[in-house]
Amino acid sequence: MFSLSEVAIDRDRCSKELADQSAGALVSFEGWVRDNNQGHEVKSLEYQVYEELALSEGQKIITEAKEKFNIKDALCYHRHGHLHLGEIAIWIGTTATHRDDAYKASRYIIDEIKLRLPMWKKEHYLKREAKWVFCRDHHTHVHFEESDYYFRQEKLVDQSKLKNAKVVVIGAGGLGSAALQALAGAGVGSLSIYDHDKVSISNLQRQFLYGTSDVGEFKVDIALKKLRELNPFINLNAINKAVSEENILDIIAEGELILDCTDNLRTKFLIHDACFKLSKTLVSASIYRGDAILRAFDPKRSLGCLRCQYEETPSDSHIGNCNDYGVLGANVATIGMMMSSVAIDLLNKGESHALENSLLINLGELSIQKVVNFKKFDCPVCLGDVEIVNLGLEVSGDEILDRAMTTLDIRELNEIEDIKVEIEKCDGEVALYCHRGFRSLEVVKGLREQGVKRVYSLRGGASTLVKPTSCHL
Amino acid sequence: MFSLSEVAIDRDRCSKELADQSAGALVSFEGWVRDNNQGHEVKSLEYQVYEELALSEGQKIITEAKEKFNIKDALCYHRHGHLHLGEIAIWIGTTATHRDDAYKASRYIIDEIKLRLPMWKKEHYLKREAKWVFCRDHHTHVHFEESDYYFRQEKLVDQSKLKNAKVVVIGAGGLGSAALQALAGAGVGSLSIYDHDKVSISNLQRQFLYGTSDVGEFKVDIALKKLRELNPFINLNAINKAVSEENILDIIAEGELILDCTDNLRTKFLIHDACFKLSKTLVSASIYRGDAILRAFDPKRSLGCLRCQYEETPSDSHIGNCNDYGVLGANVATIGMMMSSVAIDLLNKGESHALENSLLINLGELSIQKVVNFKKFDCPVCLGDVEIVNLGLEVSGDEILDRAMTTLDIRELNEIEDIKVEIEKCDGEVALYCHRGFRSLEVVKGLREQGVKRVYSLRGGASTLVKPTSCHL
Amino acid sequence: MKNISIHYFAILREKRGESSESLQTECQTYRDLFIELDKSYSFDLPISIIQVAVNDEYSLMEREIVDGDKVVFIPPVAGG
Amino acid sequence: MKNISIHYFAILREKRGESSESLQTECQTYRDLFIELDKSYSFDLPISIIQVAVNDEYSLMEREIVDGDKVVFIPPVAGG
Repeated sequence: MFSLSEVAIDRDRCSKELADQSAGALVSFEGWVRDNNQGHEVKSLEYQVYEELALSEGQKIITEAKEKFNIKDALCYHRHGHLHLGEIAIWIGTTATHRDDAYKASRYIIDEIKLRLPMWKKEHYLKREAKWVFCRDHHTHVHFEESDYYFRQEKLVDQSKLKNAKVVVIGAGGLGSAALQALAGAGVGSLSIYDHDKVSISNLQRQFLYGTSDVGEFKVDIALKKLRELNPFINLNAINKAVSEENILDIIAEGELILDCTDNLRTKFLIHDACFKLSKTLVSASIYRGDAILRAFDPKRSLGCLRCQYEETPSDSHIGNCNDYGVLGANVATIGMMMSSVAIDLLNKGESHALENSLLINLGELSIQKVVNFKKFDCPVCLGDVEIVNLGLEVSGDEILDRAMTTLDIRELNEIEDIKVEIEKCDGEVALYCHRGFRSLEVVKGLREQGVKRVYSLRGGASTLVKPTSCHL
Repeated sequence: MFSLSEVAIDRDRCSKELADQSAGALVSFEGWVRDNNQGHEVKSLEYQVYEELALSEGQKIITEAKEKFNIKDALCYHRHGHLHLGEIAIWIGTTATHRDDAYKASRYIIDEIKLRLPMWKKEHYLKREAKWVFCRDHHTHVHFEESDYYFRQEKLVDQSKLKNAKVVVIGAGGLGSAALQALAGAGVGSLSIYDHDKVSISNLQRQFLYGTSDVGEFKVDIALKKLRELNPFINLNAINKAVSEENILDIIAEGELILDCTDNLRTKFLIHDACFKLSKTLVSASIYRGDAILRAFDPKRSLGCLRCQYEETPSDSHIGNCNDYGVLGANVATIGMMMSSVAIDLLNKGESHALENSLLINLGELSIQKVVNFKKFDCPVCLGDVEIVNLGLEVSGDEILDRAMTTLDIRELNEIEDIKVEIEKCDGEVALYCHRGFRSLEVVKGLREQGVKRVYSLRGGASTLVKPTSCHL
Repeated sequence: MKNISIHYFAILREKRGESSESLQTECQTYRDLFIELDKSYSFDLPISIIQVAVNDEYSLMEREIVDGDKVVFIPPVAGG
Repeated sequence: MKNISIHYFAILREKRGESSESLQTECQTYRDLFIELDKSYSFDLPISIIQVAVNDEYSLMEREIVDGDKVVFIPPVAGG
């Protein structure tokens, strides 16, 4: 319940309204009238509200908090009228079985109220004239103007182009943390963020969106909070989801420009192929210690794609179990920031030197080498002629290793029912293989239609089953 | 204060103990006795404590919270004895100027208490026998290990070298925000930060340490808070002070490596000269739109200095009133991150390609050009032979314009008392000039000894008074 | 005998132990050259996923080596 | 007549309107050349604070121009 009150708030009465023997925690927040603000001594305060609007918006916030967090109840009283020093201006109480939910809901409600409630405050100062301020978040009653925010870049970019831009950033790790800060700061109007990891302690040395108190939380949740605090003038959309063959086209379709900030080749090729299929601009980077490759692709121009440049698509198992190679925050953030420079140039001018070239960046030697991309003229991917869905049904020999799949030879199994029996005996994901990979693909399609989800077909058949390579240094 | 109580806790009395007219927020947490636990219906509870141990550990937690967070006060009452359903088992209140600190401190205290307080709980159930349980919470509050934090860089750097390093970062703006994140994340053991600005709304698009709720606060205060949250294992020292001729040597003396992240030539040359005088390694960068120059200097090696490369020391008035040139966050943060890459290489290996070369970085063309530095063999600055103090007494004609000083011709004024009378009539800083600049320097020295602070001597005398140049594009 | 300069990128640099080198070679193509280098330095990566850039352009491994070429061998990089 | 390539850095590039250019010149030194360019493009900066890099090395403005030189003019930059 959200209420407005013209008389002093009684904290004990409020708390008792929330009494509940099944609750284990009450978190209450009280906003007090301070004797100073931004260096000026304050005597007293006057709050003025649009009652109807405030009541409906306040109630909405309480309802949202109940939906978002596992709480028993939430209550908020907001004072208006004339308040003296030390008086309670707002009281918020949240109850829950466990304290974590109570804290989070409490924080949510006060943050949203400060942001959304239509409320004016008149501060009576000791030494200067009283002043009405519109209460925009927190202690700073600054009236933020969008044009003030972008003042320092108004000669460099066409702000309306950035404001109208829709960018999808996949991966909110080392590259993503940096790139997201810069894209949000630049004012990209719509920013979608995909990640499915939680913040861990070993992330913090390089993923500067996160701090120690965020450990254990989902990255997208924290990223959303931090970026909203960084720039209130953009639309943010943070989704806790791993990209896959099944959802990649929908995800890519959301944006006009995609930033690939992921850390594995499987996902990188998936994003790349989907961008070419849907003709979306792509900025992609990868880093190994102090060395990075930065590339941009615009499928609308015939400048070649990543697959043009490889005889064979490299897989994560080729570059080994080298997740322990190590990376410095300074290096990965430099590259993430450069990705956003490239993205902003592409949004603003449609041009970047990263379009026709791959940039080999060596942060140890502080050098950038440009290598002109190679284009195969019959490359099906360049032509957008790639079947993403099949990517979801088929796997390569390397992927079988990467994903520790069980393999099942179906050359002697003629009946689909017999195959199902064999699959039942296997744990985890199962890769079916036949001689050439054609029949196994058909079988997998059939099984998927019957609802069997964890089956794949080995692309190319039995002869492509591979042994692991390693890259121990 | 941490207390134990055998009688019911009175929330209103507790809250009033924390009353403080300078505080703007009170967050209180109440732990209630629930009617069920892990599926069993609970009738009542009995808490048993080791009083002495609990009191000292509880007080320690409160003290830690006060050190870690910017709070006014913190109070905790813990019940023991027999408690009924719905009773308050623990009450924690934290007050602060701003709510963020109050929430964080509150959360810290309850998490630590649940983890560390020696406390047994006997649950009286409805349907089974009473049971003593040692109160250990789910580890929502992770205890971080330093080695886990640096896990991803252990193969790249000698962490002990970084841990023992002392770095001074001057300027916490665009370059500084980025560089500080990376240096803190890398684990530079002692990081001193100097700045004297407040966060403004137009900073946010590029200074990613700050957010909308920090507008109006001193940058160093926010930087300290954000970096402490980023890495709890380093010593941070944030000083709200402008560097000047008077304090630069003391500031430089604090570190072995200095990062110049300032934005004006006057300060840049001051830092540079002081580093050569005290033989400290310097990493310096400047940016103009998408173009930046990055340089490192090690005065211990004879590789030349910045003054070797100029016929005349350029001043801020030469490059004009061009504060409106604009800068993108993506660009300035890229350079700030590169500065920290260079700094980490210097701390770790004592080497960087930025030592002998100036790096001309063009983020539009995505290129880095290395220009070998030029060394004058008789350069006094290279030899550390520069009088920083005189820099504080003398100004150039350009500086007079930059600093909007009043000028005072003392050629006709023979008595120091007459000069003092004239100075009294002037506002702000006053530059005295004579024919050649020798007598005015002596007069300024004399006046300074008499406590007149705002006087300077025009180096070179009357003929060097200049007209402003402009750089309108 | 052709004189060329070779640069190594990322993990190849670490395996080689040098950032770059000048070399005299009688190999016909970059494929031959890479196979020869692999024998000395055990790059432990299939040649099919190595990119080669000759004089600042991506090229096919079959490209004929010409005296004075500047070549970079580039392994896949995936970190983020 | 000597053929040289000139690159402009930062604000000089904006004043010139080009990132680089090839030029034929009869100037003896880089000082002469800069003064001549300044006449065409009004750089509006004193030559005493302009740095010149010739063939990737900082040089004095008095350096004699040699055919084939690659030169960059660099103004002071101060933003941060």
